[in-house]
Amino acid sequence: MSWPVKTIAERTGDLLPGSPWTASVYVLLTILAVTAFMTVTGLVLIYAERKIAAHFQCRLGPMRVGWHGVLQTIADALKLLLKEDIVPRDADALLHILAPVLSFAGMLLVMIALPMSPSLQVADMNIGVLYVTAVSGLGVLGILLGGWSSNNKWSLLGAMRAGAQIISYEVSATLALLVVVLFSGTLQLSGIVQSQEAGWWIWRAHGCGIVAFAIFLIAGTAEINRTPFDLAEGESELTAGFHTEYSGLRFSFFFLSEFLNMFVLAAMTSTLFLGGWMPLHIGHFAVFNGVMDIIPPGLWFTLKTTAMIFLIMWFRWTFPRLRVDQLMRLEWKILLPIGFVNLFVSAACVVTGCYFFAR
Amino acid sequence: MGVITDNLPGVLEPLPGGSVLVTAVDQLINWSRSNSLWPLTFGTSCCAIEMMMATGAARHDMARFGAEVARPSPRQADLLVIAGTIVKRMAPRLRTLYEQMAEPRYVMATGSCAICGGPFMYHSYTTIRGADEIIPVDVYVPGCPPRPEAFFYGLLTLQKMIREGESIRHPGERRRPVLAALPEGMTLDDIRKEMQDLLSHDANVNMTEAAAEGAHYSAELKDF
Amino acid sequence: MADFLTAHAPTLTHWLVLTSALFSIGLYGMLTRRNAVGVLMSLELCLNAAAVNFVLFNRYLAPTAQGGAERLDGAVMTIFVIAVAAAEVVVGMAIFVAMYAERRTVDVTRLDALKD
Amino acid sequence: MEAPNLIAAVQALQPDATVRAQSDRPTLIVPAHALVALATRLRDDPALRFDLLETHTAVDWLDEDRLELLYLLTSVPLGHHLTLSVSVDRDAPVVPTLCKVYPIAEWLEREAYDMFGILYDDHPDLRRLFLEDDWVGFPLRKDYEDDFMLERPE
Amino acid sequence: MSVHVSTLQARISGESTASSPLSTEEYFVNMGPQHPSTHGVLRLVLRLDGETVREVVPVLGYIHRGIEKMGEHGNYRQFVHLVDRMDYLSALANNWAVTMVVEKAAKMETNDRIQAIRTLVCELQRIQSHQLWWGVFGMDLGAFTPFFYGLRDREQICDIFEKTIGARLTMNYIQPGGVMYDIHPDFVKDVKAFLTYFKSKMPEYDALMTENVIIQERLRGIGKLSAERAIALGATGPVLRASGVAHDLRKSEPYGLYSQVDFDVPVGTTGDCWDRYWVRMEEMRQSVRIVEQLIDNIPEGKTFLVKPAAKIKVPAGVHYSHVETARGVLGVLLVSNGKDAPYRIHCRTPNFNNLWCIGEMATGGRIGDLVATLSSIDIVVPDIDR
Amino acid sequence: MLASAIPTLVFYLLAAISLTLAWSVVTGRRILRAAVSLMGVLAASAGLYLLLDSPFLAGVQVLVYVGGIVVLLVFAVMLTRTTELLEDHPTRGRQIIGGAVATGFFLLSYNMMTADAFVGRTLSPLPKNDVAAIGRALLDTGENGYALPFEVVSLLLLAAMIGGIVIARKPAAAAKPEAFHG
Amino acid sequence: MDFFYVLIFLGFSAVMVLGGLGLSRLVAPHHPGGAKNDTYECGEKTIGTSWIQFNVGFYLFGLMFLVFDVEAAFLYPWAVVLREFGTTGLIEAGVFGAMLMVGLLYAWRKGALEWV
Amino acid sequence: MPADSVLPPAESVATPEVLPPPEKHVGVGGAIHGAVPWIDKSGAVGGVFRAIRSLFGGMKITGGYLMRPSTVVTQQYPENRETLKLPDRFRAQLAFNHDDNGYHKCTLCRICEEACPNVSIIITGREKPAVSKKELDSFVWRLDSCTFCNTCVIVCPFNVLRFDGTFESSVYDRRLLSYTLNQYAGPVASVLEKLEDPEARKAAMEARDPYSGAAIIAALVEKQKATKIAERAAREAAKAARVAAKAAAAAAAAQPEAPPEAENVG
Repeated sequence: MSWPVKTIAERTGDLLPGSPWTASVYVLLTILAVTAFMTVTGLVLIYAERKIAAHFQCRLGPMRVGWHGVLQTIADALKLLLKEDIVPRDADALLHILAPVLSFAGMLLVMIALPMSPSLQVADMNIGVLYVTAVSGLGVLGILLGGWSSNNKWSLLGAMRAGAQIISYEVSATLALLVVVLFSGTLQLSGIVQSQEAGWWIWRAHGCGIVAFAIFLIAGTAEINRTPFDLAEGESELTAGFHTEYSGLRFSFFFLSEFLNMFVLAAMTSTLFLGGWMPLHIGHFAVFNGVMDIIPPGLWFTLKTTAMIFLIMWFRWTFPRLRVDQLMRLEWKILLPIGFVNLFVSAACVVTGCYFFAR
Repeated sequence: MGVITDNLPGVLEPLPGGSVLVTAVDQLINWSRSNSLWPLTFGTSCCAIEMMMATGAARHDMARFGAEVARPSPRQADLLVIAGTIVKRMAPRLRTLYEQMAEPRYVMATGSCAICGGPFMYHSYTTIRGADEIIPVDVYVPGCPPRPEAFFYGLLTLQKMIREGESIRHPGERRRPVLAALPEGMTLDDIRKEMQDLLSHDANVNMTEAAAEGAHYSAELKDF
Repeated sequence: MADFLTAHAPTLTHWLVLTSALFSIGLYGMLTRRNAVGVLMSLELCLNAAAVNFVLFNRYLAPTAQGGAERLDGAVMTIFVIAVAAAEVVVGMAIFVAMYAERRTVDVTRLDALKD
Repeated sequence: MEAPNLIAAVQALQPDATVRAQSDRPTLIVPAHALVALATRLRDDPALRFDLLETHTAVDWLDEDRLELLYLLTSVPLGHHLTLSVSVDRDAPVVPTLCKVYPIAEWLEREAYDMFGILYDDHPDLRRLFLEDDWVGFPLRKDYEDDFMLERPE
Repeated sequence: MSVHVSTLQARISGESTASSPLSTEEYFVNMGPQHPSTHGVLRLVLRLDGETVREVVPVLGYIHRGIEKMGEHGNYRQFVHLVDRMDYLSALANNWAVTMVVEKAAKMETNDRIQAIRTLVCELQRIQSHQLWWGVFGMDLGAFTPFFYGLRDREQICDIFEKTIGARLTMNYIQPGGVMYDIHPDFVKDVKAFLTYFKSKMPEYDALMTENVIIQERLRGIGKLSAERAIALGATGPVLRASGVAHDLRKSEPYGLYSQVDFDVPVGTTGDCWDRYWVRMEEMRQSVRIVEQLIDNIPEGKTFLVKPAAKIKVPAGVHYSHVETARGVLGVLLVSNGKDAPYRIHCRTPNFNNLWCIGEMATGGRIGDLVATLSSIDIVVPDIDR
Repeated sequence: MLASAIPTLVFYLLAAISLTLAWSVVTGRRILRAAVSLMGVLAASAGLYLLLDSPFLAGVQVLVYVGGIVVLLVFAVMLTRTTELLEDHPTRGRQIIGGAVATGFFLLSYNMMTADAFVGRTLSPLPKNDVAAIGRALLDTGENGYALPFEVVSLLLLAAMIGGIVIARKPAAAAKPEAFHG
Repeated sequence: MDFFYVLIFLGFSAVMVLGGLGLSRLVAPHHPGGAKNDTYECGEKTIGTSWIQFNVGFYLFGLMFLVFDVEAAFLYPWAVVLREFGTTGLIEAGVFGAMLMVGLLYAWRKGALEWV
Repeated sequence: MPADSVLPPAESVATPEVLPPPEKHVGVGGAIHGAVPWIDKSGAVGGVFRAIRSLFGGMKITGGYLMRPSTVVTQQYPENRETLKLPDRFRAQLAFNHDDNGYHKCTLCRICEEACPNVSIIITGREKPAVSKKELDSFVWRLDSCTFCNTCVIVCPFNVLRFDGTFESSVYDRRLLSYTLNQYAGPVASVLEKLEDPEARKAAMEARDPYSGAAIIAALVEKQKATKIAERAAREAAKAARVAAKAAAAAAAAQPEAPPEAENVG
């Protein structure tokens, strides 16, 4: 079966010639919806991280603000808003302000391209995958500028580490992503989801899919600076890394983008490798596929993303941090060659048509 | 406080219901501040084990209060827990750390050393006899070191203080910073003198009332 | 407002003015910048303006009669320009970084003087 | 090595060393100028092998107007101990450094300089260890005075 | 005379002018006094090249309280509680060191029960200290969860101490003439329960940290210290043993009941961070062995053989004795002039010596290695500064 | 109505942004701010590509220029900063020469722009999927294909990579520190 | 229309951050001056300048990344149309990738992949 | 090295740069060497798989705890105040052992005051005793400076003091941390019990506010300041005398030795 795909952008486009006011209201509503979604996701993720971390560690986590601490992150957010915003004397004030904007914009712009369900996607670009990789590169500029403009040695060290780390791992992430592009033959994210109707790429593409999935997950975790790759802000080494001099709301923008980037990574992983909102379909077993279709696609997407987020959190609360040279070795000497070989093996698979349920 | 909150009460309070609104906003602000006390990872000696480690660990779990987000940078921290002895050499650094925290900032002195020098009060040529000679302290938690529960009691005490403050009507009323900064060449004695001035001017606690409050304090705790 | 905008929709000339202005600014920067990195940045401006022009000509001037617009030669050339720009930056910056490591300056005016 | 043999062996190396009474470990009083040579021999002599400077500190005998420097040596492989005692003038306390023989002495001597004002000849990096560079006085001397210090009320 | 007195400023600026500014990318960074991985208020001035540590200049004194000076103004019993605050993670062993030198000098008698209790609580505290180190070590390497598991298990020993001693950290329990209290009636039961519990947790420690490939990659070959250099630099405790020198006072100069129990001394081979990690992990197992052997065989007897308020007088002379704390040899040098207060008391503290080795260990590594090395020598800063 | 007005509006917006930022790239005294401005110009150019209906080019522009070249420039600025160049004042003579050359070029090209060949042209139709079209053009080995340039680009990149490494490492190799990690 | 949203959200994110900062400035305390605005370096005064010099090694990673980034830009269209070209496309990209692998191997052998 | 060094010539102190290696380091028996069998078995491919397995092993541990909420060990302090039982010996607050009648047993022997290492106990006697010769006025205990060393409790011959587990004593002002432990000022229990008339007992007792210690301490500090000023004057006089004596002695000596030239001492 095929899903009725119509993104919000297209709907706005339909409205546009007729009545500019309807269209404007539609755009505004979209902005509101994305803001609400982002805020709620951010707050929920931070709360979930704290609770899950606590239970990994035999403790309870936030308990006293609201029922089982559910209002904890709201209190934190409000406090951060009411906290003083310090710009160090020797800092480059303009870039100091610009850095969180870039970091935040990089995250937000990726978010509008994510297909969360057949009709829940703000903009479905025909270069979707390329767009996501390109725009997420803004984040690294935010971190670099933030570290530089703070005029602090620890910040600068953290920024340099982060810069080198993120750009390095972007190479591997791109190679892993290309595997999926190869198999699905399109850059459009909705098209990639659509192409997984007969099975998810993670297992449909023989070993290539699972290797690409692993590489993408590792590289993605490194790109969003989470343990075991949290060298940019490794507390025990660089005090707070690139955001050492950031306080109040500006710090919270970094903080929020960090968590939402985790969501973006999980959503991208599930879109590319786990079929996005596509239910679990196995080939042409109509009965099984029919049963799976009962669960709405939005829920499928949420489930997969949640699972990925949980996995990333699990990594964080289990593993120690790598050393910076090991991190680089892992990327350039292990992941990159494997990724390259994997890409060409996949290309061979595509050319020979040798994968499960080939169309 | 900021531009709005400085001018807000004067504008709002004459309006019907304005006073209630100010109070409600005040409560919201205090609620968020008191429930989100991120400590600075700062500890000098024995108390640090109990204050930063044992309280954070699984048995006692500072996270229940939302205070497990220990920030290594003072810019992002709200709460400076002085856990351990402060000596002459450390005192200006402690002052700097305090100055570099973003406002509003709160200080807890835990353990005898931070309160008055404790075991090192006499015959020690370096120990500062009380962290409040360096920076304004909000809450004192006695013990040597205090057990983790005592620290939580101190945290509750601090939360109570924040909640009862009027952060809009009287912002900064809680206390005045002793000095805006630690200028070059300022000695310890200068700080101490200024601190004493502060104590004599407007930090005079009514002893009888405070004593009564202290005595009945445990009973009130249940309402937290 | 909308009428005004529709009336002044950009034509090829508008586009060309824009790109050549960008190019001129880049040229100015190349001639006035003392910092070698700054010179390189100005050069990037020029290259970028040229790359836009490739697409522009592809879109406006491709002989449609032969179905040429379907071919996107200009776009392909733009990608090549970007690749060349990247290669140029890689090598250029490497030179500057090496120069800096040896002479502690990336001032092009002083680099001349230091030549020996 | 047993204490009497040890003392005899060291006295063979340094004939003018005398035994310090009232000490629970074998302790020899040696002149300051012989310190480095003696320590080097004590460390390298295969029968003695005092390879570890366990600690070094000083005692301020205010009444006798001297500082007594104690070097506690231990032999890790042989398991015996020896203490060297050197006396210096309180007003001009200069002794040669043992840094070259025992690297740990660098810090121990800096501490002794910090606390007693003992000057170590040829020390590579003699500066205060615990106190600020501009500290006045040497706190562990018996006649140290400091307005900051509180006396315990009786 | 070549006595040249220097300052920190001269030390740092002298270095930077010595190396030409045109040929280097080196710079100085303050690590501490407030830094998460310096475990207190240690300040390390690092000379870095990129991320490579070229030199470490420790700057001490941020918690120097003059304990030795204070000791001269109190009697012997009053000095005991001050050493609690030196190496607070092995407060009992510190108490014991002072007690031992006073008892030895004043020729006070003890009995086997006292010694057995002292040995037991000290070994429990060694486990406790190593548990805390394990957790903090994990945190310094970026793994947060070990911290919680380590401190969770540490609380079990804290409970035992609270019951018997009445304190969690600063014990003041081992006194000249005995121990402050007899053990709590539940002590034996609790300790046995703890041992059973802890032995089931050790494999988890191993699965979480020891066997983890990242841990091993980060520790192997980092912060090496050869046996010869370790002795010459005065390294002590696990740091010395990790370098391959089996020097343990519990074996070489047994005190307490250590001569009556059977245990091994874990010894490393290369003296890298991994060896130090392994030595401490193994020491926990050995301490469990010691406690197991003693817990059922505590002799009967009194636990305080002198009147608590009695004045202790020590004959004039130089007295020294040392114990093996969780971090190495703590020696107390007591110079008495026959009065009831020490004329001079000096503590040879293990962390002082171990920190001195950091320059040798960390130079040439990266910042991450420095943090791992610093954590692997398990410093307690107040013990260095006293 | 609105649908046709929006691209026009966006064009002028982007033109204004890119010209302003371009000016600050060449005159900004803080070199890192200039790099950030350059990023703005390049991002605006990506917008221009979108207006020309070439989303793939816009993506590549952002990917390579903004995410790559600017990052490399920022890296290089961090590596080669000296206090003297924090404020980069061109001399008056250079300003005059530069201004004259730039203005001359602009006037010359303006003269050509208003030539008949460029006036009155309209947009030609586009293939539906520009990515696929570009891909076909790149891989096509026929006479209209770019297969050879495609391969030559890889050689170019290889050369740039090796050259960059050789050049940048030269001074570093001279003062190579002893290997610590085996 | 899709990209219209990109523009909108680009503006929106700037508005959100700057608006948030403005709001924060209105409601949060703001008392700059003194030690508060000094650089934080673990409580000590900074030694020397904070804008420290970095090793050239950092640049090498940027360089490698840029080259691989350009490569990715070429591989995207390749991946989309590979099916149409079959083995030819595979070989072309194989040669393309092999060139870069040679570069990677060179960097590897030269030690450019070692972190400084 | 300058020529006037006190050291013997260089060749006699030839210090080897590298220490000679000791023959054997193992000085004690029973040493075990650090080879870890399950890790040191290496092999290229096996190593990779073991590495990956080790990562999963760690995840199994943490995941296992997540899956078993019963392993949560957190005690929720303010909520569990009712049930929180501290061990009997826990030292959190010093308290007087009052007997059933509320009488104390302090005889003012001041042994605890002497034994306290940092003067956290300040005992004042009544200036006008009502019944017996020595009567307790206030027994001030400074919670702020107390080190909880327990010395006062064990030295007390009359079992007057005990430590109890009341740890909730945070305050906003540190002056509130000086407690007066006795509930009343007056004679010891044994004396009071001899008074048969309840009115007479009541007359001998005078209630004490638990927070009245601050004033006493303030007075003490003032007194201490005064004595310190006096002492300093005395000390300076003595020092001047000593310096004068030394100068005289130096003048008496024919060839005064020059002090060593030390740069920048102190």
